[in-house]
Amino acid sequence: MYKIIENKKIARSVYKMRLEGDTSKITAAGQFINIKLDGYFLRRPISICDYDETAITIIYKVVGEGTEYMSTLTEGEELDCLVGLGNGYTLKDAENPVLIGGGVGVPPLYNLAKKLIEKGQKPSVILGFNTEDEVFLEDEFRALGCNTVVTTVDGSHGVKGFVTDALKNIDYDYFYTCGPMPMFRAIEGAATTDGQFSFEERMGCGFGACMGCSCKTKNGYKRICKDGPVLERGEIVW
Amino acid sequence: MYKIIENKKIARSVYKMRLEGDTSKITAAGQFINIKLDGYFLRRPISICDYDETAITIIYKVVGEGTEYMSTLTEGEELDCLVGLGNGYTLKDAENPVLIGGGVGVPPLYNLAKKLIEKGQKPSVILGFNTEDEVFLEDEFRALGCNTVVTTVDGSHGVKGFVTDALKNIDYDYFYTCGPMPMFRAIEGAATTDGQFSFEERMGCGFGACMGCSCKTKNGYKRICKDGPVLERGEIVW
Amino acid sequence: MVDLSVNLAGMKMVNPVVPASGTFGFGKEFKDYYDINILGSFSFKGTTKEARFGNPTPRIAECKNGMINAVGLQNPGVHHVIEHELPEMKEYFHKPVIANVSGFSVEDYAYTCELLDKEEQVGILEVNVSCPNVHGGGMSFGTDSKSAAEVTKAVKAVTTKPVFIKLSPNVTDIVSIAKACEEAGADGICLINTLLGMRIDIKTRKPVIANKMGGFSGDAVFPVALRMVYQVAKACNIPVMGCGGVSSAKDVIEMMMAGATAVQVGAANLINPYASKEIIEALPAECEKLKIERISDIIGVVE
Amino acid sequence: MVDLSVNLAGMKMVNPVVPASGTFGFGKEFKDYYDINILGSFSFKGTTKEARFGNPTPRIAECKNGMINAVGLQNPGVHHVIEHELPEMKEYFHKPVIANVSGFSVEDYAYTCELLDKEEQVGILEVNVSCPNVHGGGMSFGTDSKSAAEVTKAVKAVTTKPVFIKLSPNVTDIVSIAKACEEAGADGICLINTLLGMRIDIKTRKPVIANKMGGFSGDAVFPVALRMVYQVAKACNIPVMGCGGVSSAKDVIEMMMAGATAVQVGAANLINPYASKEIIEALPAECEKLKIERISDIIGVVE
Ligand SMILES: Cc1cc2nc3c(=O)[nH]c(=O)nc-3n(C[C@H](O)[C@H](O)[C@H](O)COP(=O)(O)OP(=O)(O)OC[C@H]3O[C@@H](n4cnc5c(N)ncnc54)[C@H](O)[C@@H]3O)c2cc1C
Ligand SMILES: Cc1cc2nc3c(=O)[nH]c(=O)nc-3n(C[C@H](O)[C@H](O)[C@H](O)COP(=O)(O)OP(=O)(O)OC[C@H]3O[C@@H](n4cnc5c(N)ncnc54)[C@H](O)[C@@H]3O)c2cc1C
Ligand SMILES: Cc1cc2nc3c(=O)[nH]c(=O)nc-3n(C[C@H](O)[C@H](O)[C@H](O)COP(=O)(O)O)c2cc1C
Ligand SMILES: Cc1cc2nc3c(=O)[nH]c(=O)nc-3n(C[C@H](O)[C@H](O)[C@H](O)COP(=O)(O)O)c2cc1C
Ligand code: FES
Ligand code: FES
Repeated sequence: MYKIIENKKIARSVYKMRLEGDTSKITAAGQFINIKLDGYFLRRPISICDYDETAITIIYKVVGEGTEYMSTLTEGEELDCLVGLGNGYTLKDAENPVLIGGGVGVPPLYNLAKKLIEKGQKPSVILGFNTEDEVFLEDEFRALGCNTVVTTVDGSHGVKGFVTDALKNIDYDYFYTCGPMPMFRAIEGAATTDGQFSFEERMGCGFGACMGCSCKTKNGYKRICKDGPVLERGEIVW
Repeated sequence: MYKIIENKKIARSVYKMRLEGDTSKITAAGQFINIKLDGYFLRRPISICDYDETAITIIYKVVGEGTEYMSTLTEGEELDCLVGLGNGYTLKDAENPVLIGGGVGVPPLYNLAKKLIEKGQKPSVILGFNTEDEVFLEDEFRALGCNTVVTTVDGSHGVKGFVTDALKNIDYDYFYTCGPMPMFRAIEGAATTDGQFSFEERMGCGFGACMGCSCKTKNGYKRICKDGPVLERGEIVW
Repeated sequence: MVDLSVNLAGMKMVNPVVPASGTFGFGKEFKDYYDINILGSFSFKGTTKEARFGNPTPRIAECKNGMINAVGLQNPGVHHVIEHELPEMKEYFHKPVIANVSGFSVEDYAYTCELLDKEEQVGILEVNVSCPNVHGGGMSFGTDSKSAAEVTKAVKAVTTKPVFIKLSPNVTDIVSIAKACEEAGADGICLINTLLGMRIDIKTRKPVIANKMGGFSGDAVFPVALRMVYQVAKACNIPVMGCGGVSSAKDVIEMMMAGATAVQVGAANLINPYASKEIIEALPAECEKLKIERISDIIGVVE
Repeated sequence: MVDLSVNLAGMKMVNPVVPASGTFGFGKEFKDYYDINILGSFSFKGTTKEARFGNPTPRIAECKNGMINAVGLQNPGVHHVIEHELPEMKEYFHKPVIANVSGFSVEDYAYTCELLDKEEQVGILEVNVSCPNVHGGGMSFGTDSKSAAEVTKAVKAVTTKPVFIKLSPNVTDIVSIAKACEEAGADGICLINTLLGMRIDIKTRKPVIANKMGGFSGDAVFPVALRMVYQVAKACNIPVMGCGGVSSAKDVIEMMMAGATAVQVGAANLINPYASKEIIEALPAECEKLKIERISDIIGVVE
């Protein structure tokens, strides 16, 4: 069981939750946890935004009943979570990788940025949102020392436009991304280097048992939950 | 919603719970409340043991999953209850009525005793249990000034034997009873006056809508939840 | 303002919410909780030619997110319904009501429907060919296309009001049965009735229900009901009344998107007497969130 | 000490708990959570003649107390299973396993079963004639007595191991289908597979599942499963493996009292990878409470 030590709103419909408990199963940035919620049958998969020896940070958006319920939980309550699921990002040797996040695809990039910096790399960060009140983690990425560009579709904050508009102006030799499919398609069209995409799919189990989340890749069938969520650019069938 | 203001063990597997909330719908002793429990579909019917303007007292025995769950609830938690269900006992003009309770059939007799005393009657009380550690409410009935006899099957407390063994030695001109069917059959065999029996049946709704709890009486079909739970001796088909 | 009105085979309703037969009695018990005239309509307790006590008790068992009942069509008989229940109902319900009818032979159905058809309060006849709780009757009519069609024809021959046939989900091919009813002249289909289920008391090693098996309903059955509503609405050209596991405004919307013109609420009324009221009150806001201006626009929108 | 052992058509098991096909893969993902040798056995992912990707995603939808899946028999094909999965499984599972087989023609079934019959690790062949998620195949075999019997005969002709036929609950008369399989030589019946269900995303107005409908399972279906186990166990003289909505030791006991010799745990494994382990661990205490000394004593005790 994981104890909620923080659960607060950080942007429109977006909450940050910190969970105290065993983090020893986490092996890579970009992995996720799968949360059992009272009254809901399936678990909810949420990316690990950051973690240390004693706690995990997640950032989630209220989109349906389960996340709505999560937003009502208070400190001290406990959640049954499966932790350290999925492959996570593979850290590549690159000097100037760029991390591109869209909406609630942003969170897993935070721990990734930390890990890349630890390896001596200088990641740039592009965070894409629709509008100003949705923006989160901008300050945190800057605090890590990352060159951080925020884009909003309506121009209410940062660069007006899409992440790919910002990508044009950045020097990068590799990319890591997480976000919605339309953003992925735009990146696939625009990106000039290799990179990794982190996918979402409806999940039955989240740990590889049910084949609920399969997708076809150039390297055969993969389970998003176990062989993913991160796939290499080169293996993806668009 | 009713707020739990007390929930404590008072005998083996038996708990007393006090619920704060609207009691204006209660019109008679022997009525019951129907409690919605998280994670259980049907409500649990429990007799009203006592009530005042602001709170209801119930006494329940842990016999299955629902009551087990109830025993874990703590003060301050809220319960969704339908209150004031059933006909309850009809107060008859009698000088020396006897109230006969068996096990968790005892609770509704407590408020009944109070009401009879208010009317100037002198109720005697017989409480039947299996063994000493099951006994409850004995002191409370005595505190009302009732002549109170406790019977236990194994003789570990009070009179050894059944409620009907005690009934022989009591002068009464009417009876009210609540308890298990075998006790009812014994009383039906032994009692020398008119009286009222309070029945149990599995319920779908508890307020007369589903016909889940019907029984045949000499006055036609009755719903235990709405036309009962109390039936007059004369109308019961044994 | 969201327009919640629907037109069910000619019966105009202010909203699509209809308490299901057997879970609302004749409305009496609910009128103490709220003014039941806010309902689209309601379907009254299954009525038969003769009065019935029904099955022995216990008749009720609890399940995860649902319940089993084996009431077995307890009702005072059609004559008593016409002479007492309907006149009494007039006092507290001022809309056309849905008359739910059961029988043990084709003649039974025709007899009861013919009588109820004459009652001005009755807006729709709902012919239950699917009750799993009566031996040697009910059930079999709804599990076989031929007898379902036979009952439909017999009832249509003696009535002028819209006739909905209420089908059983305990079948291999719901579509062929619904189509057979449509071809036989049914004006609409109501589904689902209860799934046949069972529970055992592991302490006493006996079935919880005296009758051993009974009808399983409540939240748990929603996905099965939704699937059947979808299949039948796609296959037939007559309106469908959806039923099974509905307990929220969202469920009503989902059922309508699957193809239901009206939606019945059953077991939910039993565990919460305000259930139908709460659903009706929540509907406008749910519709607004989903940008639904007229609820009738969403009937069967799902491809 | 409670004796949990059962004998399933000759296969001796230390306890009656068997993870259900499709919810346990080939056991690999679970062995990281616990030593799966504590299981009675397990039924591996439905295997077909050729490899299959299955249906498009989304393949999963949530329901109240249950889920819908439309995986569509994704599997690497029987040859890959024999060449890779079974040898690998030998390393971490040291008991006879149950081989779950599907097909799209009688010949398919016979082909796949004949090959798996030769594998010493396989203790029982479980022939799935009931998968609702494959078009023009699977399902139809299990919804009709004749084809179910035909598949049974064809498989029995090419195998020596006990053959269990896994039936669909989406039928009018489960008993006649089970009996037809028994008469055709089946050594046991496994039931239930999933109920056909559906969910709609009311925001997008589309079915949640790409395939529209899918197989509904989990806690919610328990009363339907229990009823069918009871009916079939009473009507047939071959053992029944019960399945459907089992998620606790009490459920296992209830299913066995209804007539099951062994009990499968499906969706529960997916939401809690320790589910089968926790059930096995809870069984002795539950049995003691109920004064059950040998669990095999309670098989079918309910009249
Ligand atoms: C690997 C992975 C990582 C994720 N990380 C995050 C994150 O860090 N922050 C965040 O806000 N969201 C994240 N999501 C999406 C998140 O899982 C869904 O928003 C959430 O499950 C919605 O639940 P709900 O009950 O509110 O919605 P409902 O629509 O009521 O849920 C119904 C069912 O659909 C599933 N579902 C709905 N949307 C999605 C989705 N987009 N992906 C997968 N399943 C879905 C639910 O899990 C549930 O089973 C991630 C998804 C995946 C697969
Ligand atoms: C009018 C009435 C008044 C009652 N008053 C009291 C009381 O004051 N104190 C007390 O301890 N008990 C009382 N009971 C019995 C009480 O309702 C049951 O013990 C309780 O419902 C058991 O719930 P469970 O979940 O623990 O048991 P489970 O066996 O898990 O319950 C399963 C289902 O069976 C029903 N059920 C089980 N036993 C009974 C029963 N004896 N009567 C009716 N339904 C039952 C439950 O309500 C539930 O729907 C009363 C019953 C009725 C009908
Ligand atoms: C207690 C009870 C009694 C019922 N009696 C009838 C009946 O008389 N006639 C009928 O057509 N359906 C009857 N039903 C079935 C319901 O009308 C409805 O079809 C079914 O319960 C599914 O809906 P639900 O899941 O919302 O309960 C009864 C259901 C319950 C729970
Ligand atoms: C994701 C998933 C995949 C399944 N795949 C198969 C399969 O390949 N073969 C099969 O016979 N049954 C399959 N089933 C059905 C289960 O084995 C079981 O019969 C059904 O889920 C009912 O049990 P439950 O309620 O415990 O889940 C599958 C079920 C699920 C949930
Ligand atoms: S969700 Fe079960 S295998 Fe991926
Ligand atoms: S429990 Fe529903 S009528 Fe009595």
